[in-house]
Amino acid sequence: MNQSAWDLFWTSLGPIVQGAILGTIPLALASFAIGITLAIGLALMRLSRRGWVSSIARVYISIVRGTPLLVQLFVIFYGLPSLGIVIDPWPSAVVAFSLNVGGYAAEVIRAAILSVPKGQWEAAYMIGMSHRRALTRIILPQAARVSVPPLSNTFISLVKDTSLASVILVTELFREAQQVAAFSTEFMLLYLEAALVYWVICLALSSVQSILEKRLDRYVAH
Amino acid sequence: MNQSAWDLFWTSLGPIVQGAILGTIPLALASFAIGITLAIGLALMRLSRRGWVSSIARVYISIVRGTPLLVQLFVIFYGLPSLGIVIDPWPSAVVAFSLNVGGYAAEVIRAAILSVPKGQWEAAYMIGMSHRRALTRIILPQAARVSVPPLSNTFISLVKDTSLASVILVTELFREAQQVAAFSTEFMLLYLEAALVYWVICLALSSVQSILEKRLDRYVAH
Amino acid sequence: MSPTEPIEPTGPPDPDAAPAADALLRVRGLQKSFGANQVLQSIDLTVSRGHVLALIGPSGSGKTTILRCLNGLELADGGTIELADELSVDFTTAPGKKQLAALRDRSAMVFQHYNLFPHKTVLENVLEGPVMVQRRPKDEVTAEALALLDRVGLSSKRDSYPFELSGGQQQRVGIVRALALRPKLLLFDEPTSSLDPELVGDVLRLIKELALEGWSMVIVTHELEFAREVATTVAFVDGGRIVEHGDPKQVLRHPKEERTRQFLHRLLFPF
Amino acid sequence: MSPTEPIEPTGPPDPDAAPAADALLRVRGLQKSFGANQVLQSIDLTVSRGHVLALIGPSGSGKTTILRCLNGLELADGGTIELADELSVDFTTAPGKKQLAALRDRSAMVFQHYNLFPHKTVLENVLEGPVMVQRRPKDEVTAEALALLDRVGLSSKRDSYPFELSGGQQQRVGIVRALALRPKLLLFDEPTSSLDPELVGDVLRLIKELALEGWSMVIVTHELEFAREVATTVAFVDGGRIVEHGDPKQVLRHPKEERTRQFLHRLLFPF
Amino acid sequence: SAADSDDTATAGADTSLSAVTDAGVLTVGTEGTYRPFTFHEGGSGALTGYDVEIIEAVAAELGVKVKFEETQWDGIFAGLEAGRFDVIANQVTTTPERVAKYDFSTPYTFSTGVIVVKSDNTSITSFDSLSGKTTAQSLTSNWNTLATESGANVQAVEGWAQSVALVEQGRVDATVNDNLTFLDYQKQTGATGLKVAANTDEKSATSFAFVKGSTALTDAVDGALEKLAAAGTLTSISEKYFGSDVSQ
Ligand SMILES: Nc1ncnc2c1ncn2[C@@H]1O[C@H](COP(=O)(O)OP(=O)(O)OP(=O)(O)O)[C@@H](O)[C@H]1O
Ligand SMILES: Nc1ncnc2c1ncn2[C@@H]1O[C@H](COP(=O)(O)OP(=O)(O)OP(=O)(O)O)[C@@H](O)[C@H]1O
Ligand SMILES: [Mg+2]
Ligand SMILES: [Mg+2]
Repeated sequence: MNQSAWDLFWTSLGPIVQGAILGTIPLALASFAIGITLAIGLALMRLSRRGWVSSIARVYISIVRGTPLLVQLFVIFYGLPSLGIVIDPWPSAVVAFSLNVGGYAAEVIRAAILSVPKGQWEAAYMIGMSHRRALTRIILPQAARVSVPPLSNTFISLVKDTSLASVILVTELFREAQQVAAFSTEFMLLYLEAALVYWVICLALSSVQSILEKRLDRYVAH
Repeated sequence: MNQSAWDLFWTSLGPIVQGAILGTIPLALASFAIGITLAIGLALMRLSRRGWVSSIARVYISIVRGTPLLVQLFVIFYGLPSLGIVIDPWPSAVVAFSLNVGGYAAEVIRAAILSVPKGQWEAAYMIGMSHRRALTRIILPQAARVSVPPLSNTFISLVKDTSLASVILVTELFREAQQVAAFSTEFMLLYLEAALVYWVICLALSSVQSILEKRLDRYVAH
Repeated sequence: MSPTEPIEPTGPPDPDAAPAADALLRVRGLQKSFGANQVLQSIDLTVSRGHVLALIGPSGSGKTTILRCLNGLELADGGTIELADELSVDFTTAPGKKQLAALRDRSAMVFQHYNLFPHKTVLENVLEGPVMVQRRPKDEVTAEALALLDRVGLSSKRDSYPFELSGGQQQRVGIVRALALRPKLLLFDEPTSSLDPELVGDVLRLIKELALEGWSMVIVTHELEFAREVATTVAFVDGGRIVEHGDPKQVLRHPKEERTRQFLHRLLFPF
Repeated sequence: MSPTEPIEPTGPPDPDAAPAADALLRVRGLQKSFGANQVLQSIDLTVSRGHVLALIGPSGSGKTTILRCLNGLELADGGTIELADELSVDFTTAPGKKQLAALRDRSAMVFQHYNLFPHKTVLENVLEGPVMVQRRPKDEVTAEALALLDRVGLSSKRDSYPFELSGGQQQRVGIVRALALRPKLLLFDEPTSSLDPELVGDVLRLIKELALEGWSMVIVTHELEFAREVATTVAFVDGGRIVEHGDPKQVLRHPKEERTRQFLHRLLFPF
Repeated sequence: SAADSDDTATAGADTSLSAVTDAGVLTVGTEGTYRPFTFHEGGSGALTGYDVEIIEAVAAELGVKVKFEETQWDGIFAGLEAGRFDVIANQVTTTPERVAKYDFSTPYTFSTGVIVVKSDNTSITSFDSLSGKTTAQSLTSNWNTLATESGANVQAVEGWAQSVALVEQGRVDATVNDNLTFLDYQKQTGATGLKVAANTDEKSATSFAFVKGSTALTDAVDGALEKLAAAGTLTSISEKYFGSDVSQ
């Protein structure tokens, strides 16, 4: 890399990292937290004995997973105003990404709940617990451990997907890189630089994942 | 929807479906087939007792999963020529998506291999099989069943991700929609139409998945 | 934990004071199907206070299903269950959740595979029911739980997690968890058949002690020696029916029915 | 399948014709550690042609590890294994893969959890080794396999998948799979301890028949009655050592060592 | 949105101007990644560019503040229709299709299109000679239409930077774009390997786009542009970016 490329790399690192800290990371964290809550609800709906409840959840999940995220963002930001619903860029992005995470994580959580041995439900009922309490105190904590690896994958995908938020006016990591690229026409260099920052974020996430797995492992059956 | 919107919908459906049939679907199928082969190799490397073999695979997987697919496409198509390697759009896309699928599916396959009970390895060794033959005849067929649901997710993601191939000049479903949209400026309508076609493809994939699961279930332990 | 000790939960009545006719559990015509498969044809059972009923029978005959119906884990299709003169559930008209819960509150089950909560310590496993569900004072329950753990030789393991215990230790915790609920009736489903042979003894000895103390129990078991020595009554279950029942020595040594004879023969002279 | 029938694989020698000194298996000073945990201290064993050695002992004492070393599934750290006058493996110098494979070729193992291949039919399970590994003619092996299946009463199940069989049936297929390999030595690791009690008999009877036919075997078992009746020698393993061995009646009825006595007492009088 | 763009339905209630003046803010949709028209100074500095400065001057003339919303081209018309902004300032060329759907101001840029090829390319000399050649075009620009009409085999790319990269790598024969874009690129990079093979005869015009029925706002902007032209403001902005006056 020649001198001017290095200079460009260093001067643009600031804005890109700032985009990550002010845009990408908070957007991903907020959407993930809300999305997981939604996913638990959807997973429980999928497991419901009432056919129509399960069907609603299944159709929702199928649509979210079967259509491009870009279109979902478009519909929420540019489409809803025609129904009189106008949401600002940031909330729109959070809504879109949360709905998306909800759809993907629902199946993960459902599988995790199903992976808890049936005997755990029985023991919980035996000591007198209601369905709801058995779920929250006995089943979900055990399902949590099983879900950590697939949910971290969902989270890593989410971090990268937030780059789409720029189409609905949210400034984040990738948008910053695009701006510099448009100015300098050095799009290759800038995109690589953005990739590097994404990679660092994902590496950090992976270490958090390992720590979490170890902690949850400590007291869960082997 | 008014008349002109309907007209636009119907006239653009042809090109969009054609984009799916000539672009999206063959691209996804080819990349998936090559990617899975690569993924099996990477999964075996990850399981190798030799530390450095495992490390190479781990770093590869981490890079593929930690950086945006868009950047990977750019590097292969626009970046490699500066090293004298010029690859045409279609092969570039297949290479990029295969490498990507390889990284994602490797972890799935690795987990599936680990999920086969240790006793199956022992029984295979006991009857005199080599490691290689035990793997191919005993372990992988059983791992296949476990991998079907997560691998179909990978495939569904791949189908949607192929829309990025348009940045390296490959014409597929989403590009066709964008082209019509660019002339008509009806982005919302066309994107929704594209989403519908993606959804149909994904629904078809899901039914193939169920059939496959049932077939593999028939002779695998419960 | 003898009947006079303070930690004794429900204070089972002195066996001598309880006449044989003082029925704690009375089951009449219990039926249960899974789809087209009628697993329980018509089950009649009586367990008197302080008595022990042992259920024996081949695999798939419905023994576990009987226990699960008694504990309200499974909803029977027909018949009645009467418990302790205070609860009578008629399954011909589908009973409400409340009645199933009432059934569950009065009995406690010990499972073949222990089913301890893996994410909770030994003590937490025992406290979960009395504190979280029954809402009894935590201090009182903790003292009681520790006394029970001490009695089964596991007070030093109070803060261990289940995976740190051997199978025999886990099953003893399972029994303590059941006792801490202060049930009127204890249900055991093959409590030793997942255990290493040398660990079976610890658990059987504990159950025998509880029987001698006057706890009322239903035990599904394949340990014929144990049934003969501990049970008040043995019932042989086959094809969803009670084929034969009576005094353990009579049923196990001189069965009247051919099917019982065959079953016992297979178990006693396997080769 | 008597020694005179054509399908008899290695034609085990007539037990009478084989003098006691005709050792098939000779193990000397076998050692094995997992990390810092020395699981086998120093194991000495001899099995004569046509004889049956039963290994008994508490959980974790190393019984399974002994079998796994004999089958080359585990690489011992020290000691020697000699088999059939034709193979001698010295583990003090790490032996090559070839020697482990040779060990494996001459013995066959029956597992506690059957370990049948779930994606293959019963017949395919049996043929896999002889056809795919030993490269014997498929027709010949199929005829032999069907005869073996017939003998264990499972010829009608040849095209069933393992999950369609009961535990006892699966284990009998496991035994047929081992026999079809024509091993010199059969290894059984608690072959009945995953089975429902009524299904134990079928498997034990089959093993007894094989013993009477003159197959050489090492069996890990907790079925003391069975060991007494079928084994030529019983060895009590504890803490990675053979604490005591000898005639079954002597070891099981009048053990010399205190540890053996304690172990047997726990098993025989559990409560 | 179909109803919104229906002239007669909203004719009696054109609040387009009063909404802006009441709020005191003119909200502008622009890409922010299209140099030299709309881009960030130094890549990450303030938003600037020819279009940006002109719309800022227009807003000043109207006595309102200006607020930019940056979005990708995909979302720009959808954003206008959804009321996310009042006007698009992003080198929007007027075409019959667009005129049917949106209102446009008077043009503020006039420029020629150029065919950019490698310096050693001799086979392309005119728009007619583009026939059968391969060009790289940004899908959404009118230059795409021009190249297509000239018979070129068009490869769609994301923007100017990628088009130029493909020409330089020899993977396409040419790209058609705004003369102004090419001049800016040459000035910035000192690229010597490229040349202009041909110019269009006619100049194309770009205007600000408004949602249909914004007659009052469009008129007000037209008035402002007229005053700015008269005051020489447009010329000076143009000379700042291009060294010549492209505003008329
Ligand atoms: N949840 C269920 N759904 C369908 N069938 C069931 C269910 N639970 C039990 N069964 C069937 O009911 C029958 C009796 O089962 P049960 O578990 O009561 O037998 P068991 O006597 O306890 O046998 P074992 O000695 O093997 O434990 C079996 O045929 C079993 O397959
Ligand atoms: N792969 C392994 N890695 C580490 N430790 C092992 C491994 N296999 C066995 N061990 C340990 O070796 C010891 C002996 O195990 P082994 O399975 O041989 O005992 P066993 O006598 O067969 O017991 P059981 O009756 O429970 O089957 C145990 O302490 C066990 O934890
Ligand atoms: Mg049962
Ligand atoms: Mg063992």
